[in-house]
Amino acid sequence: MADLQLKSIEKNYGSTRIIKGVDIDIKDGEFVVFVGPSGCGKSTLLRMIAGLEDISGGELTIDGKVVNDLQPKDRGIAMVFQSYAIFPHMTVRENVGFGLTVSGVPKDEKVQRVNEAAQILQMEHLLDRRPSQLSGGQRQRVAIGRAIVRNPKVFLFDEPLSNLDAALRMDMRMEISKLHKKLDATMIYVTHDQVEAMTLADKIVVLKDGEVQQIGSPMELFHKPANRFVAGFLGSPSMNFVKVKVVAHDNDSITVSSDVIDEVVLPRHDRDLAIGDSLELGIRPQYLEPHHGEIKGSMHGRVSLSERLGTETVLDITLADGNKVIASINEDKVFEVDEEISLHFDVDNIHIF
Amino acid sequence: MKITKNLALTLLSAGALGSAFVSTCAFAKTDLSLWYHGAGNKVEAKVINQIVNDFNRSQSDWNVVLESFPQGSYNDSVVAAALANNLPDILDVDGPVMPNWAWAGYLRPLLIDKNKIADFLPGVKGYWDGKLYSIGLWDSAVAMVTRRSTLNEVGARIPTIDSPWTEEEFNGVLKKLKATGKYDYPLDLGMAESGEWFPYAFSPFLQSFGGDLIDRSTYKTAEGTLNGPEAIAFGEWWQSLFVNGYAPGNSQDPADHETGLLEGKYAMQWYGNWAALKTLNKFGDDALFLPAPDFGHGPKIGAASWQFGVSAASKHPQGASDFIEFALQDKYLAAFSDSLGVIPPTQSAATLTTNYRQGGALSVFYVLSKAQALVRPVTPGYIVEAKVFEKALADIADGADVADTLDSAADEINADIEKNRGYSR
Amino acid sequence: MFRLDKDNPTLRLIVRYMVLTLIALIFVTPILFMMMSSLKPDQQLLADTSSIRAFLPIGDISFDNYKAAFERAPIGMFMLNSLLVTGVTVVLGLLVCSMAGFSFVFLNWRGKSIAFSIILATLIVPFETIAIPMLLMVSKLPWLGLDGFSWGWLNSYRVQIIPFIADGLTIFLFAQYFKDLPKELIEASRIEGCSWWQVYWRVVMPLSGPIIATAAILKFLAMYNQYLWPIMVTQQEQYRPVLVGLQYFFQLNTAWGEVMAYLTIITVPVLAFYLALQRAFIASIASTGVKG
Amino acid sequence: MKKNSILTRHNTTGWLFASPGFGLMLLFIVIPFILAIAFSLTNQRLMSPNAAEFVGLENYTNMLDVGILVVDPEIDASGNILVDKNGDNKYPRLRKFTRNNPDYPNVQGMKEWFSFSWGVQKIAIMASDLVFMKALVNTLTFVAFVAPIQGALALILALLINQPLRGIQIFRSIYFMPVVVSIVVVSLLWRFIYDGQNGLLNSVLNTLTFGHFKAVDWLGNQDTALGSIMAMSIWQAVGFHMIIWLSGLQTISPTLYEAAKIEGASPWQTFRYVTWPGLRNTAVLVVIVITMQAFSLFAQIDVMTSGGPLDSTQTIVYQAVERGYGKQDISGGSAMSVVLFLLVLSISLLQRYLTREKN
Repeated sequence: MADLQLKSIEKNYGSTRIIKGVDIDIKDGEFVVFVGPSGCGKSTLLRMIAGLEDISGGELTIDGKVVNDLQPKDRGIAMVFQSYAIFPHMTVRENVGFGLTVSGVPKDEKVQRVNEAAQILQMEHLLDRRPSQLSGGQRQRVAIGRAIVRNPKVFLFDEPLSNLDAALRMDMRMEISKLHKKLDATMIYVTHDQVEAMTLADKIVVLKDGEVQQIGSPMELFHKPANRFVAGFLGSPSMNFVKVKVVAHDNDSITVSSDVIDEVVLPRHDRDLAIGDSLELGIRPQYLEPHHGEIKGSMHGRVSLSERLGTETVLDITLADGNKVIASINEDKVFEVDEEISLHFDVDNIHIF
Repeated sequence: MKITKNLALTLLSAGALGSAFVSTCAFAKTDLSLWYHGAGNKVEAKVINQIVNDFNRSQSDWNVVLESFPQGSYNDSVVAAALANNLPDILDVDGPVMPNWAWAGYLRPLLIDKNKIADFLPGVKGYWDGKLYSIGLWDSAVAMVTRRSTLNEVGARIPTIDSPWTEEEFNGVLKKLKATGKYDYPLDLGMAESGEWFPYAFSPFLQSFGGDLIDRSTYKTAEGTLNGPEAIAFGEWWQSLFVNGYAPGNSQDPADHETGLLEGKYAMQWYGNWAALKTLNKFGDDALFLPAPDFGHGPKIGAASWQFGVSAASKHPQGASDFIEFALQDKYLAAFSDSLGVIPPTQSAATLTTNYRQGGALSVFYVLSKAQALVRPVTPGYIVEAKVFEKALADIADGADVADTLDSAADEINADIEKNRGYSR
Repeated sequence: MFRLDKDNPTLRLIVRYMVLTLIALIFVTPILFMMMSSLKPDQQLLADTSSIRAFLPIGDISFDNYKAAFERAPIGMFMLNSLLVTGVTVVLGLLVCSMAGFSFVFLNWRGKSIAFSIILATLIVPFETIAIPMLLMVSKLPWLGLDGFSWGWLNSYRVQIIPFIADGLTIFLFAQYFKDLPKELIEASRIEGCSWWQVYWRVVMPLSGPIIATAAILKFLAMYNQYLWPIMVTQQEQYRPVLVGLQYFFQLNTAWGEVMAYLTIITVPVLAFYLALQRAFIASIASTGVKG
Repeated sequence: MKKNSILTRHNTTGWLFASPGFGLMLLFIVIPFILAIAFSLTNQRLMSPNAAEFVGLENYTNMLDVGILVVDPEIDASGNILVDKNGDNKYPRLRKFTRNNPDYPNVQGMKEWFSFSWGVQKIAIMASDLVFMKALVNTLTFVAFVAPIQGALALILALLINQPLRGIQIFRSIYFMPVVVSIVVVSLLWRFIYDGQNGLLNSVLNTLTFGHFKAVDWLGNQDTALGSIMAMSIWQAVGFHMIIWLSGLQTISPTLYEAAKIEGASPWQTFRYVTWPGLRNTAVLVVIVITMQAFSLFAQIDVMTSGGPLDSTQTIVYQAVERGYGKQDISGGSAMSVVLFLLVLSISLLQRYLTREKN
């Protein structure tokens, strides 16, 4: 097991900059998830760590050793691909043991290690099958088995669950999580699915346009997003953003309001402000409390859609200025469409951008 | 590799002889390679093998090793080998091609006493540039093959060597034969055979008209000989054969060519002595082998068939020449004649043969060869001349304008001579 | 009167089969003619060509032509030579061409695109037009064999094999096929620790069955049917392949029955080989086709 | 790309993998071809004791030179135009102008390619190498007919054998059979079929027309010879292209056909809007492959007609071999090869341009 550092890592294709100086510190045994919208460079970054792409600038160290120029096999990594990348011409046993075969591990040892891996993944009964006889989930298992068997310092996962259906995805997610605990290995996991990121990660790296937006634990990112992008990206449904204007401020607090929101006093944060400046308030749907009728000190709007899911109710609300917000309530409450409502919130749960 | 092959060969010949001691001296012998064009022909192989074995046993210096080639691609094989400096010691060469190979430096003059071949038919002696480069073990001849009954039926005169058909007479016979309506065509010229057959069989017609492939006084130009008035007259006559439906044209079925005369589809055939036995067997006494018609400048037929020569690359020209000289014995000449039906080149050999001895069934060919034979132009340019002539005849047969075609042919031959600096060395 | 009922399924089926069979006749008759003729004496063979009898084994049927053909030429040796030359060329050709294709698709090297353009350009050079310069060249090439060092390649198996090992079409076909292989498989094998040779040999080639079959068959046909080149380079009978042997049958008097027998002898092995493998073969060609 | 590119750049490995194949192709195709180009600039002979000399583009000009000759009709003493028995104007023979006539140096030694009337005058297009010109035209004609016809027939066959019928594999393999037979063998066989007197084709046609068909000498007739060779070539190779089409057909998703069926498309509409668009890439491949094969037409000519009758089946490759090997004029033959190469190259570039993805 090993720790891993990315220092000012860059990737350029000609004059196009794909990765623009990324710094990440990954500790031994950590489960790190790279998350971001497609095209943000997360897969490229992973492939650079794997040694499948050249590093145009910066330094990548694994276990204290600079590995920029090392071939993939010399980096002590294993990788699980989105498409599984199982060799169709080999049995499961041969697939899992392939790395060992190639590196010339003695037969006895190979058999033993393949069996161990199969045991961990509960797929002993599949060992003599051909990939074409396996289901999607089973194939994913084989791919993971192939990674485990080599006993790598770092596991790399490239969107491993995105080809599975929803139910299976949840199962596999839990298995990977268990696996991480069992192996206590360093794992880097790329996904565009923020749920996977939140559930699996010790540490999340949010990427956008080749730049790191924020690094931190899931709850840190959830509660203290560094910027509007992170705030909007994590959490489901997404955070609501409401435009407001500064109407007053002093050393400790600022007062904002808009056509749709009554004046709110918020704790001051370190930013130069003048009266009349535009700000955006971020409120997660879960923290909006809808009430029938008008209530002072809240947001006002009209229900445009009400989805009652049983344990929760999701409301689409159109504000007076035409913008929309979403509110999610943890119980089955009835709001009629077109009903005028007030949305109450706690200032502690408000993010200012 | 060489040694094992040598050994195997010796063992074979020793076995045939039934005496083992011959092989004791085998290792002292020097190999001489011999190329021959007869692959696929069993009878021919038998004779040539006999000569090779006899020669190898007759002396202790040389061991001739035979390699046979299919005739159709023999020249290509030799040219390829020459380009690659891979020629054998002894090779056989088609008579008219010899000057080209000699000029190109593939062949060297034979080291054979000229007196030994004094009584050979002139056509088999390959002289070029005043030197003897090749010698043939036989000659071939072409005759107008038909049946006495066929000619009698239309009241045609049976020509003789001294009194061959004239052009008019010949055309008249064709016309009468055509008029009977009994035949697909009165005359089979053998158009199905392409390649060397054309200049070999048909250029004598041109020569009988007074033209030629090239001006033989200088060998530098075809202008006037191949496209002069005589040549044009020949061309017009040639074309008339096809226009009048006297002879099948270029697209003649090879099978018809082979069996047409025998099956009565054709009344006459202009063909060589090698097929004569077949005809004799079918028609017996009724068969006729007539001399070529005289188109004004005497009756002519082609001469010179395959001949043996020594390659310039040979390290042992004396041994190679010795082999050729050895092969010139009458018994071998007679053996070739008997098995292939070819004409023996000497009178003494002829007497040993079944068909060419005095009164033999084919002796007429020997007479024809002696009386009418004319070698094809003895020049290195012959290869191109032959190709050009072949195409010109084919085109004229297909209806091309005679004068223009012969002009083109003469131009092409002249251009070739010019490109080769007059084929001088 | 009989009316064609367009909606009658049985009738439509019959019409379809009739069309298919008629077309099949067009393709099969010349080959049938060859086989039947090989059983007939010359006289009958030639007489039969003008009627339906040409396709029927009737009249004076025997294997005499075959007997004569075997006596005329060392057919067994020619056949062995052909199979040896063809077999070795196909095996080496597949190896060399697939390696080149692999390099063009999966590896990234200086001069690659120029090299690939050159290979594509060679596709439009007919062999006949370079035969003579090539002959001049091979006659001067050096060789180090078991029996020592020598110059010139004529009269050998190598001169029939080596120049034809690599060809543009095979490289092109392999490259096209490799392009469609999932890239992750290559990357996965690199991560698993494969050298490039191992990627090629243990991963890519085992996945290339269809294209290997296709390329093998195309190359086999091209090699087995070689004609001009062997005539130029095999001055010794011991190295000649079957198609050169055909020349043995065109003497002054051509025995057409023997020719047909020889044609049948040299065609039937290929035909049998093809018919035995035809399902796999056609499937393999079909599966390597250009993807839409 | 400059720095740190060892992971995605494999100069050594790449060359190691490519060099056996690429090296062999350089040695055995590219170098001989460069030699051919070099020969074409000299007067190199196949066999000759004389050393070759550099002659520049002489071989090319000898081959490609054309000239125009304007000929006045013959007139009698009183100035009237003479007419022949068909009533056409009578013109002097062209050999008067082309042979040793110092007044017409530009057509010296040239032959009439074709001519047309212009008023009372006759305009003759003259070529210095008439046979090559005919070979060029024949080759282009062959390609122009064979490429589309063979491609279309192959497609029709592919559609036929793509039907889900019992035993269709048998037909599939029969249609492919000629492909595995050597073209030399095929050409020999077809000589019997095309024979003018008792050929199979004539007797079949005769039977089918109840004796009304007049036997045609297929290979011996200027008008039918090239067509006959085309037909045979198509017969021999169509199965191969059928399989390529078939592979293309099988990549078209069956759901598209189902959709078309639901929309009520006729078979032709289905072909026009579903099948054909799906075959685009296949079509490009088929056309290019057929074109290249057609340009190298040789064996059929060599075995069947040797270029005749009257040059109606001369082709460039046949001429190149005949000239270079038969007539020992390597330089002339090589020049033809080079011209052919340039011709095919420009045509395939043109094809690629015309079939490029438009977006």
